[in-house]
Amino acid sequence: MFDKILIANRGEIALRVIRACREMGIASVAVHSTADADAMHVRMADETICIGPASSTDSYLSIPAIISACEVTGAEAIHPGYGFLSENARFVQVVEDHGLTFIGPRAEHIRVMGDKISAKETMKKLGVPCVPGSEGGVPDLETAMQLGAEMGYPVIVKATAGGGGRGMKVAQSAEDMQRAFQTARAEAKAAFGNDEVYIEKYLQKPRHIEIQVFGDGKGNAVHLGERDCSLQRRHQKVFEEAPGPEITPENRARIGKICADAVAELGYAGAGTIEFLYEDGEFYFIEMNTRLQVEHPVTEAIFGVDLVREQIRVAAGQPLSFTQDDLQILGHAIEVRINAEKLPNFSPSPGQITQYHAPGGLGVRMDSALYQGYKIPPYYDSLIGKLIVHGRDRPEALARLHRALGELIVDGVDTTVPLFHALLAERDILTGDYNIHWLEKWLERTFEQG
Amino acid sequence: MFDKILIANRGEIALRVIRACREMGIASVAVHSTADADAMHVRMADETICIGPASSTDSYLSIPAIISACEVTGAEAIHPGYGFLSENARFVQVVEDHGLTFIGPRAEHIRVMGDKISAKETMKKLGVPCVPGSEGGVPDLETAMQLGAEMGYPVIVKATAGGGGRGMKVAQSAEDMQRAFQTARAEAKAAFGNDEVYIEKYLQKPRHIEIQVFGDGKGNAVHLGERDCSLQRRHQKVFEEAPGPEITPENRARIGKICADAVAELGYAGAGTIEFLYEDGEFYFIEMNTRLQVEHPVTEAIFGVDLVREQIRVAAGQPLSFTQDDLQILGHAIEVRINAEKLPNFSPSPGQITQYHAPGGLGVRMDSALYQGYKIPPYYDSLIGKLIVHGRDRPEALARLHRALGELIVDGVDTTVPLFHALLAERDILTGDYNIHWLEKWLERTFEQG
Amino acid sequence: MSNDRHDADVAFIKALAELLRENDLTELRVKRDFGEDDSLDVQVSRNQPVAAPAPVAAPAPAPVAAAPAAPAAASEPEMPEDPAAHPGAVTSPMVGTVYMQPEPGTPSFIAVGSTVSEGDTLLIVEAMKTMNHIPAPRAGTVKRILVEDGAPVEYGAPLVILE
Amino acid sequence: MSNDRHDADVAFIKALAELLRENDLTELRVKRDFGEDDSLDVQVSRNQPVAAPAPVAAPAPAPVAAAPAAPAAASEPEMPEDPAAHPGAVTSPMVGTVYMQPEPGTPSFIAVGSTVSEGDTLLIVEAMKTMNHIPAPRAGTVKRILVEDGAPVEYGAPLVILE
Repeated sequence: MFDKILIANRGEIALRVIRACREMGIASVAVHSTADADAMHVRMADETICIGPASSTDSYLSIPAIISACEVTGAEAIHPGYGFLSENARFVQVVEDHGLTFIGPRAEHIRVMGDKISAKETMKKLGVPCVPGSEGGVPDLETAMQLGAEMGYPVIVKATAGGGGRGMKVAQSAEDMQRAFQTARAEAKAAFGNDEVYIEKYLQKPRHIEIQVFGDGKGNAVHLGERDCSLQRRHQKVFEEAPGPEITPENRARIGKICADAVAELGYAGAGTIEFLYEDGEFYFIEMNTRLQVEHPVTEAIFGVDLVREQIRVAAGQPLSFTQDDLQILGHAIEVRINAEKLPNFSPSPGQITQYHAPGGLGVRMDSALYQGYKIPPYYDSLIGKLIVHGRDRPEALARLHRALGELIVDGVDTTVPLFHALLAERDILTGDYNIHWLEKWLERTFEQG
Repeated sequence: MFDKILIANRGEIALRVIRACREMGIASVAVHSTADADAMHVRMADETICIGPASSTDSYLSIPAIISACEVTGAEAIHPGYGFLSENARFVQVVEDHGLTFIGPRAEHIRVMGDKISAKETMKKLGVPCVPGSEGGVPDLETAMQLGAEMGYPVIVKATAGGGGRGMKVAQSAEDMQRAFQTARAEAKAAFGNDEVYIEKYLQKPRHIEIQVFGDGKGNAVHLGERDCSLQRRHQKVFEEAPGPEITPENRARIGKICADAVAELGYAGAGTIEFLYEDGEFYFIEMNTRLQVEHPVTEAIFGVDLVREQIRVAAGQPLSFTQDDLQILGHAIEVRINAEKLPNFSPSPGQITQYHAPGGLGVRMDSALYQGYKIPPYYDSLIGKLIVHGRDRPEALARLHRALGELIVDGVDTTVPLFHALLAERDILTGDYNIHWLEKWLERTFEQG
Repeated sequence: MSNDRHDADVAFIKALAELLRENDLTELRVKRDFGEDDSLDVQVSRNQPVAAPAPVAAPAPAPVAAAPAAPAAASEPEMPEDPAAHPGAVTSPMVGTVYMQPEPGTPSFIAVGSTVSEGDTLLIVEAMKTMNHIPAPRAGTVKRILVEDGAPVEYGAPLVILE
Repeated sequence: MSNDRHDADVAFIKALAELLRENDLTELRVKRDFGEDDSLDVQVSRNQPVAAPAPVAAPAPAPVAAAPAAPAAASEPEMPEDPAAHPGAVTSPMVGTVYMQPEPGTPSFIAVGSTVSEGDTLLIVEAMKTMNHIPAPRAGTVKRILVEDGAPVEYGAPLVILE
């Protein structure tokens, strides 16, 4: 096992890793920019080192600075957290070239999954379901009808040369196909001078469902069920839960096994997340994140495991500390992301925290780098805390979330807390009846009228 | 279900109850003394009412003040917390006479268990194991030998008229009995003018093991395993864990069933704790606490249930929300009591909290009524917080405790935190090899030499 | 002369510092001109409302307002004067319900302007079905009545101001 | 006369200093003009020691001292002067290891008292196996060398004072 780990990150995720290190008896090194000299991760680490100016390009994103910090402090391994250098294959290569260990997958897996096309091809080969499509141009209506029948309606006809919605038509049924196909072609011809179109399955109200996987790098892998992260604003997740309100045990077992098998086959090492669109019991691959996710605590809550500890174990060449059979879901967990942002526009709200009081009690976890008096610098992400609640079932978790949000005090800056108070008054949230479009529509409705 | 509950308590346990109320959608009324006007439970409740001066006799212990506070606020039920009026049978009677509901057992059960002799008699009748003894004077050596053989050595021979250690002799074995019996008699004669002696099983290094029980008041009951609370200083618990390091699943199932059956037979309602001395696989009844215990969160952690919610359900006439089969132990939990006390004498240390920062992250629960700037009044208990950690196993829980203690910041007053840092460096604590005498001896050793 | 001035200044600042400490203030700003207009400009701050984590009261799972949570601190409207601090205040010795008359339908014990002797009943506080007569602690005139018939009162709540 | 004033001022400042200590203040600001208008401007602050949650560094499960955790705040010994703030300080543009000589066994680039021209190498900071020559930003004399050969330096750490 490592004696010393350097954390190439800041904020709550740096704290998260320091906590795991401390519980494992591993010394931690916090790197920081000049703007973060007073940050909580700097206060909490065993060693700290300033690696550059406020700009993250020259500090948290600077590969030479981080490698050099490792050399200077004698750290043997680097935990990248999420964001910053966590999915940078070149960084992983440099880390390895310097005889250090990257706590995460191998560079090749990051590279393959970092490219949408190679990721999709790889997953398809591994048996992971993708959005069905024509794989190239569809020459005539007859082929189009045949494809429609195969993949099931609705389908979308898109211009191969297209973009921006033009030359894009939805066929709701076989009867509708002729109109859609011909209109799309005509529009494509007019807009792009090329009437070639292709066809894909059209998802109307999909959910964002992601499967947490873990590989040991030696051909073994498990899955830790799903998270439903459909509540997004501009592709930013704000509210995540596990298990997913609409996922049945059968669907979980089926897609989970597919994902775990794929990851095992790849020889993947460490934590990964395979993201899907989900509709009507079917999963459609979007992308794979080859790192720890912001929302990993909901998975930790329902399985009672420490994913960061597991990442470190695997990176050190140890086996996973659990088998698939050990992983039984217990209860329900929800995470909300507390951002220093001002509603309704979610504009960043940096500044000094004049008062901070974390919620406590049963089933409440607060991951935050805040403290009373801390000044949130304007240079980085606006995420200032994650409130995670765990209950025996979804209603209990919701009630606990409501209770804990009421206890939380973050004064001095605007936060997204009022958003969650408001969401908890929404019937769709209470019943779990939402999809990836829900939040945007709700925000529009709520703030346009207000 | 109740619409409004009054909490006849203060500090962290008042917060605990307010949290459960809030999660159940029940309004909470905090009562407080003039000294507690700024207390956290007052800030957190939906309604507050000042019921008397600083002295708890005239406030938190004043039955008329509390009943009157109920009448004035329209609260329908009273949660007593622990301490104060929680085991006062007369209070329960007055509450019921006023048409209010006491969230706890019936007055008769509190009365029976409040008296050591009636408690022991009742438990014996219900099949709960007590310390074996001669039940009165032992006339001669022959009877003594017979009793010794029955209950197993060592046994203790005690003067019936005795006290203070005189006329008290331990027989380690049958061979030793003659000496012990005769010496005890002679000493008893000389000291008290009465040579009658009785014999009891002698426990050398017992553990304090307590079984959490829950009755629905209608003849059904379950047990929630044990807590090991052997680490005590002057009969005050300081460190509690569940499950007990020495308790086997078989022993747990056996004593648990005995306790649940006893409580069911009594028709007991709500939470209760049956306390035992434990040695060599055997349990010996000490007393029953007819209320929620300070250390209930360790049980909540390993079973994933909310005991206060359950108390409220049962008081409202609802059934228990779990069956015995639902109650499966998951992992290991430890609680340490953070007191405002100065080591090594544990002298009370009231004063203002200049800085407070609760530990966070996975598996950490902080139940505390502290906040930055709060002034701990000198009138009440010195317990200012409970840090509870939960891990997959005991080593993980210990590592987490260590980590969380390092994160906790309570400045401005002395606390017992350094005690726990020191305990975590002790081999016996890490292996779980301790008994009810361990802490006192360790404190003597550590602070005498220092 | 300047010595006098210094001593006076020191005394003045000392008083301010004590004020600061005693009142948990974090800032006190005084601007004073000893000119012809002899002006004084005082600013008293309590920037760090340290003693006031006031969580949002939120009985779940009732609907929650979309509006931001009520500001935690500085929310208590400061009363222009605290009647309980009035030297003539008679406060409630118990929590209970106030009755102004001996029986429903009968006249009140007192009215504003009434003259009372020591020991005269001012009003009744009912607690646990017991009618507790609250006597005047001394003779005087009822200046203000601070509670209404049937109102609940806390321990220590001001009932009447007697002068 | 100005002597009197001076003595008085000293007494005044001494009194303020005592006030500061006795009342746990952190700031006291006095502005006074002894002109015709003789104005006074006082500011007294008492910052809560807000910005210092310094958790106990505690690598588990190593033995822990029985002694109370190190005081969280006010623990950093204040340097009499901060070399980084010195106007002549040359700071490290990167994190790395300092070497004073071009090669092991050769003389150091500089010594205290050396005169350097702009662009002369002062020392080397090694980062990622790369030897980065740190040039003098301007001509001057080396007043102090703040790092030792082989020592690790952070970004922004003062290396040399050049005057």
